[in-house]
Order: sequence, then structure tokens, then C-alpha cells
Amino acid sequence: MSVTEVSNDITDAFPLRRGWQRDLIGVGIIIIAAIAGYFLFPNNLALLTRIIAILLLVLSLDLVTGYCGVATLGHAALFGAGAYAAGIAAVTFGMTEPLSMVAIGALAGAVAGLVSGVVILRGHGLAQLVLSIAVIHLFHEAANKASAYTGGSDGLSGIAPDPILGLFAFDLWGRTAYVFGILLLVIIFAVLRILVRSPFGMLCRGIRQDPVRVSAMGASVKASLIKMYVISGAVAGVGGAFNAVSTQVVGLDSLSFTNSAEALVMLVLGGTGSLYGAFVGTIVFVWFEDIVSAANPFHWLTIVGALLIAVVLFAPKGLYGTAVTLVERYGRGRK
Amino acid sequence: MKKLILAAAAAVLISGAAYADVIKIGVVGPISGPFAIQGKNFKAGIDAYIATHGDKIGEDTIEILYRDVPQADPAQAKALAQELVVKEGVQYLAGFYFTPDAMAVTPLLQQANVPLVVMNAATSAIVTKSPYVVRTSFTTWQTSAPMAKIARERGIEKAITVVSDYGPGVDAENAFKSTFEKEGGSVVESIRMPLSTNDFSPVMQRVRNSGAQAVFAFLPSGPTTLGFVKAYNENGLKDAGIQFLAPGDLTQESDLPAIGDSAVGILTTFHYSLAHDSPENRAFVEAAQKAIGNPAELSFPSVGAYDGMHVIYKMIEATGGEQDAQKAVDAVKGLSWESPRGPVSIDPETRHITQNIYLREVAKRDDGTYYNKEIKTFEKQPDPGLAAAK
Amino acid sequence: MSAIFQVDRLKKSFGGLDVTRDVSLSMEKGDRIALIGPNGAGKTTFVNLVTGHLRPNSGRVLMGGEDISRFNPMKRVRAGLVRSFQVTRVFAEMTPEEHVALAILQREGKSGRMAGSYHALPEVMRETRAILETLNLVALAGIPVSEIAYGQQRLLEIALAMALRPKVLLLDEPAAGVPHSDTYLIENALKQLPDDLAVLMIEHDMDLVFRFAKRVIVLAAGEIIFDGSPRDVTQDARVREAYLGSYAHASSAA
Amino acid sequence: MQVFFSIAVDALAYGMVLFVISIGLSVTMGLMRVVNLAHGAFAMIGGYIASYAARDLGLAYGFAVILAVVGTIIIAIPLERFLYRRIYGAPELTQVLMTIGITFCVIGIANYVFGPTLKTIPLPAELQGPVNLGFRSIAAHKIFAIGCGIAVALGLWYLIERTSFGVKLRASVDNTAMAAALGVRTKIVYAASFALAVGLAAFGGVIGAELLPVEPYYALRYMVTFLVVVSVGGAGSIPGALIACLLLGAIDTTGRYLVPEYGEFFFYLAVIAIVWIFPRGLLGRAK
Repeated sequence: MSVTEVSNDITDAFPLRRGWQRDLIGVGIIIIAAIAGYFLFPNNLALLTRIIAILLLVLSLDLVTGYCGVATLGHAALFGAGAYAAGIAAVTFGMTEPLSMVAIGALAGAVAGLVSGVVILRGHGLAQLVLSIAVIHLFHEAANKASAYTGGSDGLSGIAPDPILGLFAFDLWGRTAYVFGILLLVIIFAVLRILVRSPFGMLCRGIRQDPVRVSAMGASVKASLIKMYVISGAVAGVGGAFNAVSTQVVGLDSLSFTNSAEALVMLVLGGTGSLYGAFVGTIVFVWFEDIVSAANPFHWLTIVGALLIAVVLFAPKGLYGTAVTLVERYGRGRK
Repeated sequence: MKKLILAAAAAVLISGAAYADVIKIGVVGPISGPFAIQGKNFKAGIDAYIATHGDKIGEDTIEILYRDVPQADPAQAKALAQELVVKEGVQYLAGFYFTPDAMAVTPLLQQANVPLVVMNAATSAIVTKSPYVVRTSFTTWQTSAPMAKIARERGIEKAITVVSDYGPGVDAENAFKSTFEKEGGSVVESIRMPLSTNDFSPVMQRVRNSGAQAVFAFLPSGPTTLGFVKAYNENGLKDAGIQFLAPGDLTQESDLPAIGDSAVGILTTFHYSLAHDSPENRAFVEAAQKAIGNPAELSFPSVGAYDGMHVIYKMIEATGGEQDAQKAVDAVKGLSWESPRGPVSIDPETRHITQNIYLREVAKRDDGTYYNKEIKTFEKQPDPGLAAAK
Repeated sequence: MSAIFQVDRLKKSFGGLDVTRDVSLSMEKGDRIALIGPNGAGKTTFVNLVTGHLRPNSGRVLMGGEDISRFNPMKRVRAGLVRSFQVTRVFAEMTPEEHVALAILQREGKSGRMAGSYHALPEVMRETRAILETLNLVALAGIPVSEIAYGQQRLLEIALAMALRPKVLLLDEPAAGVPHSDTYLIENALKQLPDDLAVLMIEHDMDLVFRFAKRVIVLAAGEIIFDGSPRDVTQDARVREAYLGSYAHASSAA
Repeated sequence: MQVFFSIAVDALAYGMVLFVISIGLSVTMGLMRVVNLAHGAFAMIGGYIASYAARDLGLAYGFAVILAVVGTIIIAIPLERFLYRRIYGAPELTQVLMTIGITFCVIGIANYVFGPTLKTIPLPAELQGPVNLGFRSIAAHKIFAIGCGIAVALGLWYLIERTSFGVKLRASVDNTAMAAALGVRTKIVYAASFALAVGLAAFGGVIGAELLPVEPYYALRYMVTFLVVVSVGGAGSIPGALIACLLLGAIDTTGRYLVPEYGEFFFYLAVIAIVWIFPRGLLGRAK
């Protein structure tokens, strides 16, 4: 076996471009789906916009749960921090320019990510879960107490963002909010795909699979995880801020345990550790909830519960993860 | 392309207004989740109204669309309201159990040309957020303040307040405290408990040690009130003669069978008791119990919904089915009618309902059921909360 | 020539039980040392003490004269002290190529980079390829580790160690769990380690020990009872008594 | 001093109620390694059965309790057979998804069958009303709950540490394959311990109903509390859970007495502090 053959083997066995192609296709699908959504459901843009905000939270959760293996039921703390920061900036300090609101949200989310990361990463397994629960309750209670700024349980209303770039005002149909959301989503998704393919992303995947091995390589597990938490916080913060901008209101629910748990359910439903799973899980869950709760609001909870059980039984890696496995198995079978 | 869509959407909206013989009303409330019983009450009140008044107003037929917001979630509430307006073309928004949800929707109203009839959410400020908001329920200020007068009348000098630590709880505390002190009493201590409190024994010990003659309490209606009232009895406060005072949320009829004997003797002030003695109320209760299925589940949000429907019917009559929020709201300003709860009217200034507030005592009927017995009436009470905020 | 690695009177006890008693040793560049001893002799404790996973009661560890006793495990790795694991620790879902590339990036301080990919770094790709070639792992470069044979996972452990370019390498039973027929793979891999690297290998497979080591240290009951050439170890009375038993006769006969 | 005793009595009562309700979860989570978020759902089912038996059928309280425990176990057996058995040993997140799904279904069904109103379980006359302790009074049912807590703690400890079932259970959990090789029928052992956990949940649901009243959202409302208590104690440790319940009960009660406004902060900061110092829980078994 000559050296040239060997290197050919490597590129064949692991073609470096295939991953990038898949991402380009992914971004393409998002854009096409977004355009299709705009024209097919022109009256459902509020729902689609809401999905985008939640999706940013679930993507952010995937960074720490899917890529780093951190189990958390308190991730809404990061989302809510972004939402409240953007809302307070607009209401109290008069910063109503949407782009700067989103930037403020990202910053606040990152800070919240740092704080909760430091606390949550102290524990492992169950202890970690409990720390995350404690964190979300503390954030929630803090927002409830600071009612002078947050509006407490009445919610923070009166957020009136300016037109984007002074041109596009937020309208009743939610078109501006939708397009703005899609742009944010595409940018963040592209950045995150770059991040998870980067050496740092690879390191984090390593940490999830075997932290001891990573530290035996001389890398700091804790520092890497906290870094990832801060990034995750920024993403969730953008989601929260976008939610504040598009709905013009922030409620205590955005900092709630329920919100955190739902995000986790959506992520696991779609499949962890690929970012694509976050898309599938969020869209399926919210869309399912919307349809079922409109069709039969009195029993939808039972139906959603049955869906979750069915997913565990028949698609244990989540919808996306299981689909990928099936496709791969099929592909290999054909070879 | 974009223009085309815009035009098409506008056309749909306009045509919806001009030729509709079906007028859609979007109702947002907690239909599932921990507060599902209150959503059920909305539906019961609405169904009762339609059952007794028909679903036709002139040529037009009423259609109700329900949307579910299980817990306070303003973003979700707003998205659903937006969807109701844009996609379903509703001409009226109604319902709203939680204040933040109602607040979230107010910015939409002007652009959507849709009035909002609040059937429960009880924070005073909601009506100030948009000129298109009308409220047919009550405010916590409205139902709590009279209790302070009762307390003074009954010779109580020192009282303690115990409330859940969230918006309505704080409202109740402020309403009681300011009125009570104005009347010459003193509030020795004000305790705010987290909403998640399960064990009220420690709180009761503090109440006992405070030396107050009465405790004024506010908790959201639901499971915690049961534990609270029981703790009041079990810690010997009742025996020590410390009077229990509260707005009627604590003794809502659907919780009474569970609270049972522990509640007997509790004094509450509220805008509505199922036991209100009038022909209007008897007819209403009969229809609403039929609508809700299980009579034991009927409670106060149903009357807010029932009167809300009355207001919407009047709005539709006034506009002849045209979509004109301003005209609709103007038509009900100053409207007065005989509600199941007693005589009521819409304050033209605040668009909030002016109504009687009743002092009630929980009592036991001969058949073993419990009810809120009305023993005193404060007539034509406006909402003092808005004035207090100024 | 000064010692690259020194352990100075290391002591560790767990609740009154001395597991490591006054262990001292020093290594120089290019050393090939085998650390052997019967079960429970304290070999793994020794490795954990040296790598910083356990804190000794007393004693020091020095790298190139510098006291690294207070370093945490991570800093020790960065100082050039690298270990492999007795039971393979690899990332099940990642490919050998990714493993080696990650180790190289980490060594170069580039593992924190948040953009780009190692594919775009020619020097990393070249070195990765070279290491995989050395260890004959090229054919498996793109397959998730969970799907390759255990013996090859052991090779990957060695590949990772090589990629970190340590000054001192502690190999904890590199042939453990590998079928005897495949031990030669490991042995060949060990031959590819750089000449100036100091290697301390813990191993049970005596054939491998005798072929690999220029020097053998025997640990028994937490104490070094022998430190010398492989030829002498079989002759040492204390070692025979403590440990080797019939195997010593067999191998001396061979 | 009186304040101190007063708080201590409340803390003990609250802690014991928490213990009775949560201990079943410690069994599933610590011994069977299943993150069972549906624990509250089983407690709620127990509460509903007892309420139905005592209030609607007019049966005696003791009989209602037994009926609740047995009935809940009967309901749980098919769930174990068809659902839980699929997630033994699965990743935590999968278990979370499955058990949340079960919880949602139970809530939906309870809402449908029993309606959204509160359900009470009428107490026998002896357990009603306050008991005077001299310096204050305490509800009789709280004293009863304290007794139940002690009985459950002792019984469980005996069962797990002293009986052959306990030996088999611990063996099956530590090494299923080895236990099976030694002739332990691990599936039966798992099913039995699941039944035990569910029975305890139902028992706790009934005993604690005075403090945590039964309604459809019971299953989610108190889930966090159960999870926190068990984890702080160290999943799988009976004494650990007991200490955690008493400790958290004391912290919670003291917080609510002294600084009710900041009760929530007080409680969760304490939880963080405890987990920070004992990352495995107070008496957690090392994995």
C-alpha cells in the first residue's frame, strides 16, 4: 500500500466536504421552509415566529445537553435573562432599537449562562439536575421580586420596538417579526454549525463522551464547559430578546421551570447533539400542541403524553436521530 | 408578490367584516392545565348566555373560538390572539384569566380594530392599556377594599395581612392596608408568601404571635387555599378568636366542598356568590350548571363570562355586525343591566364594571353543602385601584 | 545527564493502610522501563499519584528538575507527563482521525478555536495521517471508534499519547484485554514511539515486558523491591518470592 | 425558645410528610436507576382512589388507605410491564421523556374522570382537629403522618438491609447479569421493587393529602419538590432521604417563619449549598 493510496483512503473514508454540504443543504432547507411558511401560512406567522424563539432556546440547550452532556432543567434562565434584559432596556431605559435589544439580550444571556454554568457544573447526574432546578427557581423568584423593573407577575408590557433599521415596523400580521426571526435563526444556525465542527466543538463532544480522557489530554473540562455555557447563554439570550421584541411583552413564564422542562422535552423528542434534532423536535412539538390543543383543548395533554411515550418506544434516539440511523442502515444495507 | 398577499389578506378581512353573517368571538383562557376549571367556567358562562339568549343577533350568528393558555404566558397569549385576529378573523377578543396575558394583547387591539372584553383578569391597570378594553369581572382592589371597612365596623383595631407574593396578592394587601389605615385601624404586619408554599403552619404561628385580632388573606383560588384554611383551624387561630377575612377568591364555590367545615364562619367580600338571591341568578345558575356538566365545578369566572357575553351582544347590536371597535366600545360605555350578581354598569371613564360588593359568610345548608351567604351589600362600587395607582 | 522525570519518596496511605511507601525512581530520556508487581502491589495508585489524580501524603514529583507536585492532572499533561489507561478511554462516537487531530490541536493550544476545522490545517492533517499510518490505523480513520475492534482501540490509546508528544509516557497495561495473538500489534506500536521519549510501562504480559524494557522495577506491597535489568530480575530472590513464581523458571528456561 | 420549639414541631411534621411521599421515588431512582418523574402521578392516583373510597363509597379511612395502595399497584403493573421495562438502563433523558409522557397522560385521564376540582380524603374523627401540646397546638393528622414516616423508614430499612428480598434487590441493581447468573430472577425483583415504590407513592399521596391536596395537576405541581428531596438525600439511601427531608423541612419551615418573603430564595440557596458540599447527596451511594 503506497502513501498516496493511503491518503486517498482517508479522504474517501472521511470526506471533509460532505459535512459542509450537509450544512449548506440544512441552511437551504431552513430558508426554503421559511419562505414556504410565509406564503403557505400567511395567517399563522405569529405561531411560526413563536416557534423561532423557542427554537433558539432549544438550539442553545442542545449545545450544553447534546454536545457537552450536561443535564439541565433550568435552561430557561438564560432565555428569560435575555428576554427581560431586552424588555427592561426598552421600557426603563428607552433603548427600543431592535438590533441593540437583541444584542443586550445576547449579553445578558451570556452572563446568565456564566452564572448558572458555574453553579450547575458543580454537580453530576442527578445533583446536576437538582442544581439546575434550584437555579431556575432563583432566577424566577428574583424576577418576581424585582417587580419595579420586571413588572413581576403582571408581566413586563409596553415594549415598543422601533422599526428595524428604521424601515420595517412590527405589524399585526407579524411579517416583520417573522422575517427578522428567520434572519436571526439562519445566522445563528450557521454560526453554531461552524462552532460545533470547530476544534472547540470537537473537544466538547469529547467531554460528553469521556471527560477523563479529555483531561488526560491536558484540556480543562470545566473551563471548556463554562465557555460553552456562555455561548449557549448568548444564543438563548438572543431567543429571549427576539421573543420580547416580537411579542412586545415578557412574562415570568419565560424564566420558569415549565419552560425549561418543555425545551428539554422538545430537544429529546427531536434528538440531541446534532442541532437538526432541535429543529425537528421543536417544530413537531409546538405544531402538534397547536393543532391538538385547537382541535381538542380539553384532552390535548393526554395526546401529547402519548406522543412522548410513543417516541421513546419507537424512536429512542429522537425523531431526527432515529431517522438518521434508519437512513444509514438502509444505505449500508444497499452497499 | 408581497403586495398581492397583502391585498389578499386585506380583502379577506374586509369581506369578513362587510358580508359576514357569522361573527366570530375569540376566547382565550386556561382550558387545560392547573387552572382548567376556570377555563371551563368561562365556557359555562358563555354557553349559558347563548343558551338563554340564542346565538343570533339580528341576521348575524355568533361563533365562539376557544384558545388555550394553560398558565400565565403572555407571549403565547399574544400569538394566539394574533392568530385569532389574522387567521380566523374574529371581531371580538374575550376571556383572559391572567393579567399578564390580557396585558400582552392590548397593543394589538388598535391595529386589529378589535375590542377586548376581559372576563376575569383582575389587575386594575389593564383597562388603561388600551381604549378598547372593557372588563366585566372585578379587580382585586374592588373586592378587597370593602373588607377593611367591615373589619373596622366589627371593632377590629389591629390586623395582619397574609398574601401570596405575586401581583394580585400585593394588590389585595395594598387595598386592605390603605383602606384599613384610612379607617383608623393598624396593620401590624404584612406577610408575603411564595406562591409555592405548601405548609402554612409556620405562617399561622406568626399570625398568632403578632397579636392581631384579624387576619386578612389572599391566595389564588385553587389547591393552596385548602391547606391555608385548614392550617388556620389546626393551629388554633379560629379557637383563639382571630377573625379570618379575605376576598372571595379564597372561598370560591368549586373549592368549598373540599374545604368544607373548616371554612364555615369565614368572612369574605366579593362581587358574586352563586347563592345570590334573584330570579336572574337562579336562571343563570341553572343554565350554567347544565353547561358545565358537573354543578360542583361552577364558580365566579362564569358570571364574568356571562356578563362579558352580554356586553359583546350589545356591541354587536350597536354596530350591526360591522367591525368597528371604537363604535362597539362607545356603545357599552355607561351600559347598565341586571346581572346575575346584581345591578351592574360599565363605567364610561374606566370601562370597568361598577357593581355591588357583598359581604358573605361561608355557611352550611341543610343538605350538607356549603355556600357563600350574602349578609351585607356595598352598593355600586367602582374600582378604587386606578385612583390608588395615581 | 540529568533525569527528565523523578519521583521522590512518594507516600500514600488510605486510612492507615500504606499503599505507597517511600517510592522513588528517576527516568532519563529514552528510557524504557517496565513497572511490574503482583496484584494489589499499588501500581495503579502509583500512576494516579504521579499523574495528580490522587494527592500523596508526602513526596514530590519532578519533571526536568521542576517540582510539579502541586500541579493538577491537566497541568501535568501540559508539562509533558502523559498517561494511557488500563481500560480504553476513547470517544465512542468519534473517529480515530478525530481523536488524533483533537490531541494534536490540544497540544498546539488550538483546541479552543471556535471556527474552522482541522481539515483546513494542513500541518495537523499531515501529522494525524502520519500517526495513523505509523500505527496502521489508516483504514479505520473514518469509522466511529465504537465500531472498531478492541485491539485497535488500544492502538488508538497509544496514538493519542504519541500525538500529545509527551516527554514522559506512562502506559497502564497497554496490552490488557487484547487477545494474545494480537499482542504483536501493540508491541510494534510501542517500537514506533520516539527514541528520546521516556516510557514507563505497567504490564502483566511478561513476554512483552522482557522484549520492551531495558530496565524493570518491581513494586510489591507499595514498595520498590527491585530496580535493575530484566536479566537480573528473574534472579532476584525477593522478586521470585514476592511474585514471579513459576513464570520466572519458565522464562529463564526459555 | 417557644418559637424554636414551634418551628421544630412544624419542621418535623412537614419533613415527615415529605419523606412519606418521596421515599418511593428514592427507591426507583436510587435503587432502580430510573428517573421517574411520574412518581407524583402514582401518588395522585393513590389519593384519588382513597378519596373515592372514603368520600364517595363511605369506607373507613384505614380501608381506603389499603385500597389506594393496592389499587395503585394494580394500575402500575401493566405500566411497568410495557413501559418502564423498556427504559431500565436507558439514558436519563430518555427516561425523563417517557415518564413525563406518562405523567401527562395520567393528568389528562384524571382530569377527564374526576374533573378538575379538589378531592379530599375525609379523616376519621381521631385524626381531625388540633392536639394541644401545651405551648401550641398541632393537627392530629400531622402527628399521624410523623408516625407513618417513622414506620415507613424502619420498615424499608429492614426490608432492604435485612431480608433476602433486599439482598436480591441490591444485587440485581449493582450487577444485573451477575445476579441473574446466580439465579436471581431479576425481572421479578425489578417488578417487585417497582410495585414497592408505587405502593409507597400511593401511601404517601394519601397520608400527605392534607398538606398537598389531590387534584389533577398534583402530578406535576410537586414533582420538583420530590426530585429535590430525593437527590439531596442521595438517591437510594433511606437514611439519606430521611435526613434530607428533615433538613429541608427545617430549612423551609424556618425560612417561611422568619423571612416568608424570601422563603423561596432561602430554600433553593440551601439546596445549592448542600449539593455543593455533598455532590452525591447527603448519603448517596457512589456509582
